[in-house]
Amino acid sequence: MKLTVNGAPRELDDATTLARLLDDQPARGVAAAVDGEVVPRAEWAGFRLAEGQAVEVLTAVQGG
Amino acid sequence: MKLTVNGAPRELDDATTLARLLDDQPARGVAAAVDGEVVPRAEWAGFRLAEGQAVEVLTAVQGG
Amino acid sequence: MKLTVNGAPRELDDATTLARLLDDQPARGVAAAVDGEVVPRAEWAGFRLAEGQAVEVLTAVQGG
Amino acid sequence: MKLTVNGAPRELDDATTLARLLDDQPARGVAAAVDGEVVPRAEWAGFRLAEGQAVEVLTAVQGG
Amino acid sequence: MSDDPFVIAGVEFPSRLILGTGGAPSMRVVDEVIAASGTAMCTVAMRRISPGTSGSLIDVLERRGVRILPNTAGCRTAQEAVRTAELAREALSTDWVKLEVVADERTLLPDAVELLDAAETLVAQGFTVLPYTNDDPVLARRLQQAGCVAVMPLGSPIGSGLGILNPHNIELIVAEARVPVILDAGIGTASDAALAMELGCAAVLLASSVTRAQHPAAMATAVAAAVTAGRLARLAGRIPKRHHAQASSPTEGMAVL
Amino acid sequence: MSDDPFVIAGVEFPSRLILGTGGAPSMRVVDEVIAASGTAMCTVAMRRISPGTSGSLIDVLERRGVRILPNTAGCRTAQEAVRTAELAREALSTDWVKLEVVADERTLLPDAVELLDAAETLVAQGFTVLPYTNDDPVLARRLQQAGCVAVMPLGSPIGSGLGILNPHNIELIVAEARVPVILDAGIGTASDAALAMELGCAAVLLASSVTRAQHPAAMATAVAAAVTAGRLARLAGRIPKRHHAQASSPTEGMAVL
Amino acid sequence: MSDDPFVIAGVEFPSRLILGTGGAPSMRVVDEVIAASGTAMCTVAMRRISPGTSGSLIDVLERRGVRILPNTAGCRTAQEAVRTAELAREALSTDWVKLEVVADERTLLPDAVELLDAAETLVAQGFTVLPYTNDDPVLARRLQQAGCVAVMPLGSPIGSGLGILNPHNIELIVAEARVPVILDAGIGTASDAALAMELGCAAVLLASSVTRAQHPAAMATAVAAAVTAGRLARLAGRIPKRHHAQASSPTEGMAVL
Amino acid sequence: MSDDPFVIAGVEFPSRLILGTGGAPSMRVVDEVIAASGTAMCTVAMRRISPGTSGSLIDVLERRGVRILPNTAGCRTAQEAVRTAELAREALSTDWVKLEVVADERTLLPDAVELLDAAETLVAQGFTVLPYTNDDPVLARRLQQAGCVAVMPLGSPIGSGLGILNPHNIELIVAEARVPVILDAGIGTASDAALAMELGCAAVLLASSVTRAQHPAAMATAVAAAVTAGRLARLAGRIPKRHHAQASSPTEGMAVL
Repeated sequence: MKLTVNGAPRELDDATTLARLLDDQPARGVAAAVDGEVVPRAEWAGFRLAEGQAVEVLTAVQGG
Repeated sequence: MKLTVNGAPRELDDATTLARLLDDQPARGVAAAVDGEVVPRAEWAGFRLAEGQAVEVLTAVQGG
Repeated sequence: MKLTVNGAPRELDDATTLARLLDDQPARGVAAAVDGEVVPRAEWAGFRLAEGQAVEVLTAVQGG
Repeated sequence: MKLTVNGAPRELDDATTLARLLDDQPARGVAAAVDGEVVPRAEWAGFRLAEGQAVEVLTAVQGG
Repeated sequence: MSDDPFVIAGVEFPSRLILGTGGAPSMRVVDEVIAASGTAMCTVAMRRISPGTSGSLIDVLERRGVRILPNTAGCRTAQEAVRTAELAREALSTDWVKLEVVADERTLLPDAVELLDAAETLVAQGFTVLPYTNDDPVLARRLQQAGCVAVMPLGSPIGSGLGILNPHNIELIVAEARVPVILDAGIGTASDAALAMELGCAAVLLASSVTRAQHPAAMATAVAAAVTAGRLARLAGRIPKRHHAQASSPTEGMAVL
Repeated sequence: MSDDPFVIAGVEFPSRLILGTGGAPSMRVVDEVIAASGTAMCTVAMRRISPGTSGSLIDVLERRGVRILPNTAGCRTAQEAVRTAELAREALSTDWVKLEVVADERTLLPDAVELLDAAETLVAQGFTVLPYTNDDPVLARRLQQAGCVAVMPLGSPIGSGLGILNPHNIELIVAEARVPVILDAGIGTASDAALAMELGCAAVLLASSVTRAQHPAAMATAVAAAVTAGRLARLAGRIPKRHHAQASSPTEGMAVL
Repeated sequence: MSDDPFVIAGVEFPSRLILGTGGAPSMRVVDEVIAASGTAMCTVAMRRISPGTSGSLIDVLERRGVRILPNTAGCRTAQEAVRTAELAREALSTDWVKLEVVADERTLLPDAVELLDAAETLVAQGFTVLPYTNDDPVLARRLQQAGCVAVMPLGSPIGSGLGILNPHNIELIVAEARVPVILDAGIGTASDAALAMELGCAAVLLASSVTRAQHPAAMATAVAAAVTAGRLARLAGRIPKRHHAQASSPTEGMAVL
Repeated sequence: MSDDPFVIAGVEFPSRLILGTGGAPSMRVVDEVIAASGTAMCTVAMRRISPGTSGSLIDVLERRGVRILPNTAGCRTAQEAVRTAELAREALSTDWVKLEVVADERTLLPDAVELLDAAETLVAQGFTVLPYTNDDPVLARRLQQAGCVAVMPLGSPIGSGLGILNPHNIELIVAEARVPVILDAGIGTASDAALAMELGCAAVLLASSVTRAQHPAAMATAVAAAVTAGRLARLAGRIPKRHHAQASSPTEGMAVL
């Protein structure tokens, strides 16, 4: 299925979970939203992504 | 019937019209509102006041 | 004889008068000094210049 | 003899020395002038005051 | 330079000074300052009519041929301001309004939220809205987007005479404005009015600095001249500021004396 | 208000703006700015005559009927300044002189010691001395004691356009002056000129701000209006500055809407 | 004087300087300026994670033991800001947020309407909100009424280094504030930070003035000392401003020399 | 940064704050402010000794190990100042002197002519002269040429607390100074002291702002911190002032929310 991750198109196996998509992310300092809604880390494992969704994965960077 | 005119209580005959109440007002530079709603001068004659209404009669004064 | 006029060397006949030196100057708005001393216009005719003197001839120009 | 000390008239025995006049002064932080001239402390003992002289005795005080 | 019309909502005004009538000790002084200032538009407030109230103010303004601009001074909410504007329109037969929605009596500063709300409502009702605002460039932008025909930022609090406390903000407002920017409130004296125009304002609105001056008519003449001076200076293109000096007399041709 | 003569050394001037002719790109511009400014006195510098030098400057000034005030611009010592003044008196038949003795070409700031020395010498020789000075109230006082008929403190360095950097000093000078205080140097635009007058100066002397503006004649009109505005504002008695606001519309009589 | 705790929302901070980490050329510099400034709270921004992104920033902040204050920099609407705050809370396990809702990238000025909307929403969601606002006293008041635990008015535009353009507004905000007022944005150098504290601010938040200085660590030390100096000066009770001089040496006891 | 010695006439001082002892309500306060400020040099005045006069002031200064700098406060002529300096040298065994020659008691402004005259005389007599001067760059230059080891321009009148009225002049003085420039007089609070250092002054001399503050010791600590802050900020290289904003958070990497 096709999704958008941080603005870039991504091709993923159907029913990939958010945990799977983000398993290479650091254990902390990261948060994700799907179609604008925050998905708590605890729910990543059970959160199945669907065709056309937009995933945003953010972390803290230097800022004023 | 009892009304309030510019914040002061007034005792008026039943069914007094706005025109009657304001007949001593100058022909111009004055506007009136009943319970917050502006009543165009053209409608004063036909506008019957009712118990408890609040009439505000304004004019232009020096202002910054 | 050699003199300096407005900073430039000048060769003049001996005993040239200031009037002679300045005869091409406008009738007004001009003043002259010889070796720093002002020479009133009235005295130009009788003022004989001498070897080595420095003559300054000034006029009014735009100024703040 | 009559002198002025710090602006006030004083009656002193003739030929009083500056040292005598100032013997009650602290050993340090003080300087004196007679008629405007500073008299180094070393010279106080030998400095004979004369009729009409003005003696100024200064010290350090709080100042900006 | 010669042709420099001042236009608000399609109406051209011969003077870039708008005069508030408040604070004048008498109607005679109102009349004098209007004449001395050469203004073409004056503000008035709407208040409860009282037996004493003579219509003389309107008479004076009409005799002087100045446009009347009613304000909503004293209103604290959008609703009060809108209704006051409606009454003013009915009483004075004008849909122009100087919109004021202040937050409190001590600062008399505009309340951004209520002001914007009132502006949108009044524009929707067909009013020609000139809002008294603070010096926030963003609020000025939003008021224009709401359809206001001018923006009138303060220089400093009403009646304070503190002049223009933040020229930088006025410059930012002017830089992006698509409607006339009118400096409103805070002017204390002539140089403040001149500065406002030099910053690029299209006009100045003031009351207290003239009406409460020791000699109102003289000050009216003064600020009028200052507005003209500031506008001309803006158009004339001032010299740049230089850290060091630059001689205004020739440096060559010096005599040796 | 109507009667407010501006007098220097017994001579009354119809304008409180004194114009320097330096910096103007052409004699035509000199002519235009004199006309536009309405000035009654212009400064000129004394320089070596050159073949090219036409007498047209003096012609222009005389045609416009303005008084000519020669300066000693560029002089670094009292002696240079005194001799330059003597030559100016001989050339222009006037014993009035704008006395300038500057310390260097970068700042063009007055040298207090040489300036005072030159002033004393010139006054003793019968000159009518108008010294260009810094904004030191003490030097201004000494120049008056020396017999100068006016004191002309700078607002900021010549040609800098920085305006009046230290209004407090100008106020101190004005407060104790027994001769006219003329703000000389630093004016950049109209509001600066208005401020100078509001601080109590009797007049303003400027050159670069007008002659080097993008549109000299327009700026001349602007500063002239500003000088008038500032003078009138001074006489009109401005409102005091207040930390808080003061309503210009009545606080009573509000309708309940 | 000795006991002068700085408390936000019940949390006491040992330093009145809050440091933004933006603009630092390297993580090493971030580390150095935190150490040099002695700050106890630093802001961070939330951005899309990129392969390169190391978690080192958080590591540095945690090693230094400073509280992390995520901001919503770059957000233009209340919705964006609220969602960014939610993500920050999830990522950083903090419900504190420096709320920024700006109107455009050129001025980076707060949008009053969106800001207030976002503040109300976040407070309702249990966030501890510290809003970056303009210097409008009325908006500051509304933000407090909305439940913000501090108000953070700008001195001038972010990164401009123009200092505090309108001290009068900051004084008005401080005068009625019931929560800490933190001067945020515009600080250019140490004296600006000291002035902010003298005006009554409880703290100063700055980034560019330190991170973009030629020598960041030295400037961090400088502004930290300035904040301390300004706070102490505020508490010490400064002398009043006097128009005239007052001798600091005795006027009596002068010798006649 | 670490190595930034402050040296006057070959003598290095550990503090860039010079403290005047005038105005302190008691000797205990003098002692406290010296300790709190960390100053290494204090000024004293010379006055007629009176029976009451205890030597305690000198005792306090010596116990604190600060250098004593006698002044010639109150002197109106070069002769008075020279003789006062001679008496100070005799009484305090120092040839250092803070030279003050003021024109009057209301402004306490320096008299340029008498000051320069006195400076030349004292230098010729072997004194180490630190003149209190106005902010005229030309006079500052002449005082250096006369052999003064520092120049001490005022920020504003003594005891006025008006701060630095003309920063531009201080910058001009600093730009060409070959000796330390010490801001003397006018400091009202910490930010003024920081600004003086940022303008490039080598040190600050103040009295009233500390001794007459409501809490002298606290203000002494404050101004000392401000002097350090301002000096460090000067050396750290501040960011330039920008008309527009510059983001301190990344503009890229924004999420779409």
